[in-house]
Amino acid sequence: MIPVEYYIVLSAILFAIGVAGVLIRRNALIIFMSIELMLNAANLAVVAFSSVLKTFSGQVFVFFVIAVAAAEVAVGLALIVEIFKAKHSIDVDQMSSLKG
Amino acid sequence: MTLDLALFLILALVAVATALGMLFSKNAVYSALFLVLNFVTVAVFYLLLGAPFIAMAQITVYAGAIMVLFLFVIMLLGAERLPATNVLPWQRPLAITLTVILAMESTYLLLSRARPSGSVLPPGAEVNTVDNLRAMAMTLFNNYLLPFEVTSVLLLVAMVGVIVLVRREKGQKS
Amino acid sequence: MHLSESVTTGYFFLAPWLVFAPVIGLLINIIFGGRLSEKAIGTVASLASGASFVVSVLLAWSLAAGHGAAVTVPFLEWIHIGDLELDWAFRVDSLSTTMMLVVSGVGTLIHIYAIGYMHEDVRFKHDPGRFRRFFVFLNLFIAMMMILVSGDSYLMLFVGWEGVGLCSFLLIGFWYDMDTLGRPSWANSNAAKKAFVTNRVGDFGFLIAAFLMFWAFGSFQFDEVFEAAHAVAPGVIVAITLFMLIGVAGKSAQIPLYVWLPDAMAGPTPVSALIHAATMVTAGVYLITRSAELYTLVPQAQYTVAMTGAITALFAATIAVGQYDIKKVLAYSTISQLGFMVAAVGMGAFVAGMFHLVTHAFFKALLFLSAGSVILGLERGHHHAEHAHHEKKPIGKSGKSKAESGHDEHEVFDPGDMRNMGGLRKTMPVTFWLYMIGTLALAGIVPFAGFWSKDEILLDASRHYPAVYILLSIAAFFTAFYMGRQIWLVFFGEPRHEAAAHAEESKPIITVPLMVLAALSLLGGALNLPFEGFHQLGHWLEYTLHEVEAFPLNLQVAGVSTLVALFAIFLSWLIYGRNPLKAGQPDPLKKPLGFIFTGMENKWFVDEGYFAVIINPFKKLSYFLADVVDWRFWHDWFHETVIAGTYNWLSNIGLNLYADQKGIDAFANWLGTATQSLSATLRKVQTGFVRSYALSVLLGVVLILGYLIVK
Amino acid sequence: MEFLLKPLTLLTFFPLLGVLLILFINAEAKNIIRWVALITSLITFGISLWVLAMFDASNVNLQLVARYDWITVAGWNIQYFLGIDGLSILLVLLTAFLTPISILSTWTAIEERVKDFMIFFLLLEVGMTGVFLAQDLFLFYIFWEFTLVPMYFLIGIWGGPRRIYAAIKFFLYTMAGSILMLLAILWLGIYGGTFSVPDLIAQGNIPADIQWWLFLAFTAAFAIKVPMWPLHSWLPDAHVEAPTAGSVILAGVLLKMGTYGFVRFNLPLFPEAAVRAAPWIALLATIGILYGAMVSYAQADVKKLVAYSSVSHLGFVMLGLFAMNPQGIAGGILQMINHGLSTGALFLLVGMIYEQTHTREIKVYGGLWKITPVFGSIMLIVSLSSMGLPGLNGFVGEFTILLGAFGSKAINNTAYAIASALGVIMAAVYILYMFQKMFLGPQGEIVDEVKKHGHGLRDLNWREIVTVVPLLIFIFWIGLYPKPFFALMAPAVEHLVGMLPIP
Amino acid sequence: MNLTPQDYQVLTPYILLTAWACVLLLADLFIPRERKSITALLAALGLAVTLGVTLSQVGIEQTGFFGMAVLDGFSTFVNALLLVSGILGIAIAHDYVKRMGIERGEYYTLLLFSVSGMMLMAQAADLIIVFIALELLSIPLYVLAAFARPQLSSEEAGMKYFLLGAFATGFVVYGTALVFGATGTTSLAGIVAAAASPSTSTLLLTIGAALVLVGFGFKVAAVPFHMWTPDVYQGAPTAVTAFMAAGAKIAGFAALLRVFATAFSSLAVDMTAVLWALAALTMILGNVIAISQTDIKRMLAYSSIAHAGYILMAFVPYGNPAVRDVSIAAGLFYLAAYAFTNFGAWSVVIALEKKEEKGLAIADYAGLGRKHPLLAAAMTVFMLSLVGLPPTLGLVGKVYLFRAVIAGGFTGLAIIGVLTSLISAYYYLRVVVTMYMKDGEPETVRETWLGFTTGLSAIVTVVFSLLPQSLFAWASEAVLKLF
Repeated sequence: MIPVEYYIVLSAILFAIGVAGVLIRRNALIIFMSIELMLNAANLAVVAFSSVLKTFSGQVFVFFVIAVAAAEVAVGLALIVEIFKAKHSIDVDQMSSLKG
Repeated sequence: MTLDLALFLILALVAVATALGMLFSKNAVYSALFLVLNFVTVAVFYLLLGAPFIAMAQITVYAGAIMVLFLFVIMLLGAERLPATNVLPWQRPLAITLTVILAMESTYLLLSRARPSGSVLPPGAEVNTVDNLRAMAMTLFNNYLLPFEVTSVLLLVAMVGVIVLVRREKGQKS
Repeated sequence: MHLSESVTTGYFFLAPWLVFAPVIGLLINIIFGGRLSEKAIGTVASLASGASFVVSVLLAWSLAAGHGAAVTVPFLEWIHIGDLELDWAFRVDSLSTTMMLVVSGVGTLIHIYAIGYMHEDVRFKHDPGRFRRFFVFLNLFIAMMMILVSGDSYLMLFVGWEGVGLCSFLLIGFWYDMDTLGRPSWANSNAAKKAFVTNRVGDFGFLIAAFLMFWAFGSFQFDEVFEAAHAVAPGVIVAITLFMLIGVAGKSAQIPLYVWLPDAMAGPTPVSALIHAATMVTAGVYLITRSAELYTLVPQAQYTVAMTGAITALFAATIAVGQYDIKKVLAYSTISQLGFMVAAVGMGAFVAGMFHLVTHAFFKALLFLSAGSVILGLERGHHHAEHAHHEKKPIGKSGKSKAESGHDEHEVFDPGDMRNMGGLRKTMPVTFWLYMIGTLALAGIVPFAGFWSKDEILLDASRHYPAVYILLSIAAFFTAFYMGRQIWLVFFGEPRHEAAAHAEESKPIITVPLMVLAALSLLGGALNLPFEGFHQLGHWLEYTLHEVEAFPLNLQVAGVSTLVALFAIFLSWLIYGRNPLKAGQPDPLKKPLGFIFTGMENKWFVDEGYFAVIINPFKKLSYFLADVVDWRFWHDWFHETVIAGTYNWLSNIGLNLYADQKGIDAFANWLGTATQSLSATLRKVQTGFVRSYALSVLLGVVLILGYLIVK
Repeated sequence: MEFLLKPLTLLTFFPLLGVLLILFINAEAKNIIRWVALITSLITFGISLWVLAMFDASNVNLQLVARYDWITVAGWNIQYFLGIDGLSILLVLLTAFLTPISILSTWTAIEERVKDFMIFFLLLEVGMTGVFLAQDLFLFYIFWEFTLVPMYFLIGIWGGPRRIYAAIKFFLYTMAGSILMLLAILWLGIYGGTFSVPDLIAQGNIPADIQWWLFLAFTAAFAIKVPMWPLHSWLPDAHVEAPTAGSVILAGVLLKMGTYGFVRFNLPLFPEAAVRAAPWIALLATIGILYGAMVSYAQADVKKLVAYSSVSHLGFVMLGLFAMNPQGIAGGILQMINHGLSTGALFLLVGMIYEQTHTREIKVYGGLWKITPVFGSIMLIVSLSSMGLPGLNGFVGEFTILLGAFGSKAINNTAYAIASALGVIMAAVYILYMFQKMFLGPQGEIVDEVKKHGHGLRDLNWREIVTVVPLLIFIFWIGLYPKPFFALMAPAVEHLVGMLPIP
Repeated sequence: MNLTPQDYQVLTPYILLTAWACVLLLADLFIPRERKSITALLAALGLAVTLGVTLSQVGIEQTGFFGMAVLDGFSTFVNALLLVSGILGIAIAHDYVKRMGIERGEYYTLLLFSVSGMMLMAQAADLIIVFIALELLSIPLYVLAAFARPQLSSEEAGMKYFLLGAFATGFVVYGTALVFGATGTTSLAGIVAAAASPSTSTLLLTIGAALVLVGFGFKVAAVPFHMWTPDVYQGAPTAVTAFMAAGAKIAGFAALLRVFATAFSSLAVDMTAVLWALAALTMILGNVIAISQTDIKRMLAYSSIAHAGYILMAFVPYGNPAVRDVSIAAGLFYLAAYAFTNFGAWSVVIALEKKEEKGLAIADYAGLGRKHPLLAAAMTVFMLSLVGLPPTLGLVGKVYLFRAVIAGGFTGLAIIGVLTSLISAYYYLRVVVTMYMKDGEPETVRETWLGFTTGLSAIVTVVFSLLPQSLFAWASEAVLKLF
């Protein structure tokens, strides 16, 4: 019997790694992947809780998160592609003309 | 140490390692592959936690569809690597510091203060039956009908959005 | 309203016309004066003033008929708020009617005189347009003076008090764009300003006295104040009377506020005669006499007043000795004589003070107007002399050079300077004799008016205040001396200047009023002869001032004073008469007296002292406050630098980035700069890098979680 | 409709009618616009006289009340509540009186954007009248803040070279004070359940310590507006840069909003706090009187001189108000009017000469009385009024104020009154300095300077005389026969004094 | 599956709008390129019809879809506001997109979808719905922000908005996960019930709530989650910015209010302090940075951040039942005031904007007062409203807000509020100064619908400030249904 804390801590660590990815990577795609990792970490926590609480609603939530993530990814990748067409780079640090 | 725990620890190690792999790979393709591995590991967790449907969804949607899409885009753009520039010298140390603080804070809060009680079900417990899967489906289409429908709209919107973003208008230069 | 029922009998209802007659006169002159001839203007003004005199006479007559019972004629409710009930009412009693008679009587004479005088004066000063203005101001003065003497409360008195101050300002500054010699200058306007401001200092004292009075007695009304005075702590009354003394010092030109009066001679001569000799400056004496019931309650205050007067009398008399300007001598003489009066009323010799006030009004007006006549005569003479030069001009080189020198003389010629005079006895005989009468009256020679009144003061002093007596006696000596000096310098010897040689006697319009005044100076003593049954003025004033002491003639005092005067005149003959002054020769006293004479000549350097001690520090302080404190410190430094600097400093601490202020926005250089530089610094955080934005989000999360941990 | 026909509503909003009319006039038809504005303001003045005719001075309560629920939902109890009483009637009349005069003064001075100018000016009148009539704190605040906007434009568009700076400074300063007042108003509204001033006064059980804070918050707004020393830093800028009409209204009415605020709100709403603050306010007022007078004296710019003299004059007003006896308060209110008339007239006159010479530097003038006798004489009268010569209006106000302050139990120290009386001397010093340097003495260099560019200096023309004469009439009237003015406010003032817990 | 008519009634506006949007998506295919005005008109019509329906729902209070959605006075008010924003958003965009050469039918469809997402957000009674609605409103906005592609700034704006939005979503999801872990449910009602039970871990719930707050804070642009705002507002097509500034803010605040005031009301002790700090920081930073802006779009963006701070103030006392209704009403009222002012201001910006991001510097407004007096007057009204001066809605709104804050006992915050308003006066006035007191030759376009937006906004801003009774009444009746 694994205490639920373990899962939660694991998810927290994964989440933190995801956050770190967003912050330290310049590649828009990797940033995007890191965000997916964050969502994934959250999902893990929900499923763990769901398992403890013996309810489906958590799993349903995770299901929606995955679906929404898919939608987001579609739009996100489209944006990245579009930007690459113009700038020939997906370095987010290159996208800093708007500032101040 | 029980078998459960050993399994958990190994998987956890793999999950963290793959996540870190994604984080630190220079090559975007490797990052994506690490992430796929990570997703799969998490899917195994889902199975362990008695959520086979979610585990399947995870593998098909996430690891399968989404990550393939990622890889596809990476290849398409040929943007595996970025030239090394360092316009934000303080970003990296600051980010790492803050992330570490975040991890420490949340660990501290979760383990010593919040202490979510209870243990997860052992693998193979009664939720993992077809009946339960059916029950879940019923929930999804009864109680969660609204979010379900809205999600469908959302997907439609995303589709429209993508088309808007990528479609080239007549007479428009790229 | 005391005794207002009496209004129904007699001519008391006319009281407001005291003020309104001259007001109507001035309004006529303001409105229609532009179309009237000079004569008509002068006539209107004189008639207005004369009407005032007629009213005064009628009031005095009614008062006498009613056995001197004071009458209050209510006129207008003025300020009613809370328990302050301030009305404009006329008080007709023997004291006020005395003043009214003097003011309007002398005033009317001077109006008439001024018609002639100003006719010439405006032509000498090349601005005939100001003729009308002069009479407007003069009428205004009569109106204000009437308000002063006829008011039934301290406040109305104060209104008139300030009003005459204004007239004094306007008339001193009548030739505001030049100096006394007619050159473009700030001198006259400076003199006017000086008079007004100095008077205001005195008014400040009066004002404080009025406040004390109101909160101690609950009223400004004379009767009510006097009634309540007995029940009030003497300390308060001392304060009231002493603050009032400041006012008196300002208006009646006593130490330390007398400095304005000599400068006031910048005004046309009728003004000097009317305002700065006969009437306005005596207002302080009137005020103390009016407040007799307060002063008699507090001997310490009385003593202070008496000493102030006595010291002023002596001090001013010494300065008069060293003056060269015919009017300046008279001005210091006036200060000195006012000192006599103030000393008298200070000692409680109110009748003596008032008596001297009246006689002084006569003879000092006479002297001033005669001096004016002299000045006109000299100006005429100068004009003639110049004219003669100009006619000679085409003749030859020497003529031309003379014309030039004449022209130069015109630049510096001062018709008031006694050093330019001499020998006028022959060219201006009428004026000479009139002047002699005035001089003898002022010097206190029997039987001229001045003798009787001055003697009464000295008599009083000799009985109660030996110190005052001695001071006044010495002052009397100086008085006789400087008047003697003046007579010798002006009328005897040989002319020291062409102008004096060509001087011309004045016209009757000028000399006739002088003759009236001369008669009054000669006979004025009859008002209050120190013989049993002849104390008319004393009895008259007794209606108002209760318990009037009347002393019989004291031959000892009278004898001493006469001898002193005669000796002084003799001395002046020795110095100035025996060997008349030659042109360009310094004053014979200069050598023997040395630095003392220098002091006299330079008015003991009091003006310079005031400049050094009060005026310059005030100016410097106010420039300091305005420029350094208010503008550079408060307006610029504090509001624009400190706040901005603080912001800069704060914004620099956190980010150690220099904020460029200039480029952002040029016009916002105020508080904006401060906030702006902070803003400009903060906006640099907005780097445009999406990752740093995410960092900010994370920072927020970390902080919130941190808060949850530590709270 | 009844609402619209209330006299006070009409009085307040009538100028809006003019604004509407002007909006539809072609901007090039400058004269028509001027006439419309002038007539509108004259009719407004007429309405104010009508209000005066209906006003019963012996009644200490609010009169001609227009009171309607305005916002009364969700715990709000805001009313459209206009009323007039002895404390405000004179100020209302002053506002209605000065507006046409100011408009007249712009006839030739403002040639640029006349349409906008008149619109802002009439809007300003609405705001000012509203401030004096509003009896609901919220309504009051709206009018109060609203006056900022048109004035800001008047300074900023038609002002002198540093107009933008001055306008912004004016705006920010005033707003800085008033926002704190807003919080205090809200506090009162929440805990009193109403914004109606009479109701709040009637309830009046605010704990002493809270009263103190509320008092300070209100004071912040009013003291800046007055402006009390040391918050006067915006005034010289605003006055110097504002166009003549703006200066007139600024000095004549806007500053009075601050002092009026003290009478209307600070004293009756927070009596304990006001009594407690009285010595401090008196101290600041006295410093302001002396400081303003001294600083005025050292000015080289005539408008600045007059501006600083306002600091001094309004110090008198504040001293009178916080003397908290009938003499002081009535004197203070009268002095508000006096200052409006005298300083208003001074600014008008300075504006008239400025229009010809385009300089405000005192030292270039001199001897003007000779060249422009009418102008000089009027200036003299106004100057004398400003320095408090008896027989003119200034004296009546200053005298009653000083008298009140001298015997004030609230201030309880005669030193303030005595020191302030020194200010009377100093007033003579700076006013005479100005008058002398501009009008007396030898001819100044500006005379020839102007001659070079045209006809030389001219005396006042008929329009200008018509502009200032009404002011002169009141200067004399109040000076010679102030009784009706006191009679208008005396009952209200005594009622107010009765409410104060003076030791 | 047994839904009752009541269920549908709860979501009628949403369903109607979504359906309309889907139909419009199809219909648009048949509308020729040069006649996209028809699409705009149809979209506006859809919004108007929905608005009608929404208004007919005033006073109804109901939950539906198994407690997933709720209809109450609050949601009706917010929906109406959102729909009006949508209509104005279309009005403002109609000519703009043409002028900028980015006219496409999808613009309007996406806008409709976004509005529908916003409405759903206001009606959400379950964190899942909140999450999905958040995405539904955001995704169209991401696309719209990048709508002016291939213009780089627009793409950059879209990208930044998207990346940061997704990042913030991550926090929302994680927060939701923790809330779920603490209470075992995602339904707001369930959370309320669970929070009352002693076995629930309050801390876990609090952390979850805090992370959810981060997400909302991002949407409403609260400091320090605000940094995307200026860049996105600047880069996005101005019409989109206008819509985004109003709509997203309204929706974000609506959800924030609903979630916090109901589900997390027991956490007020902790959350109040956090909200206090957020509000204070947001007001200060937003206003201070706005001062140094020279670009009107950025200036308005910071102004929008600052206003988020003001609205956040109303949320600070949310845990105090005595003032909750007042503060909610105040928040709603302010949102309404802000929405109108905002559209007005942006419409003026659009009137002056030229291709290739010209005409956007504040300096370009010089001389507007002389050349286009009406436009300048309208802009002045909006600026005054943003400062909070009479006679504008901004003042009434601010007064209402401050009142709520003071009544809640947060006088210190109110003081920060008024002081920052003072700072804000400075930069808003600068626009006025530039328009009236500097000389220039600004060029503007005269477009019917744009003018309509400007005029309507100006009139509403002024008139409703003088007669706010009805709006006040409505806002104060728009109470939340508490579970």
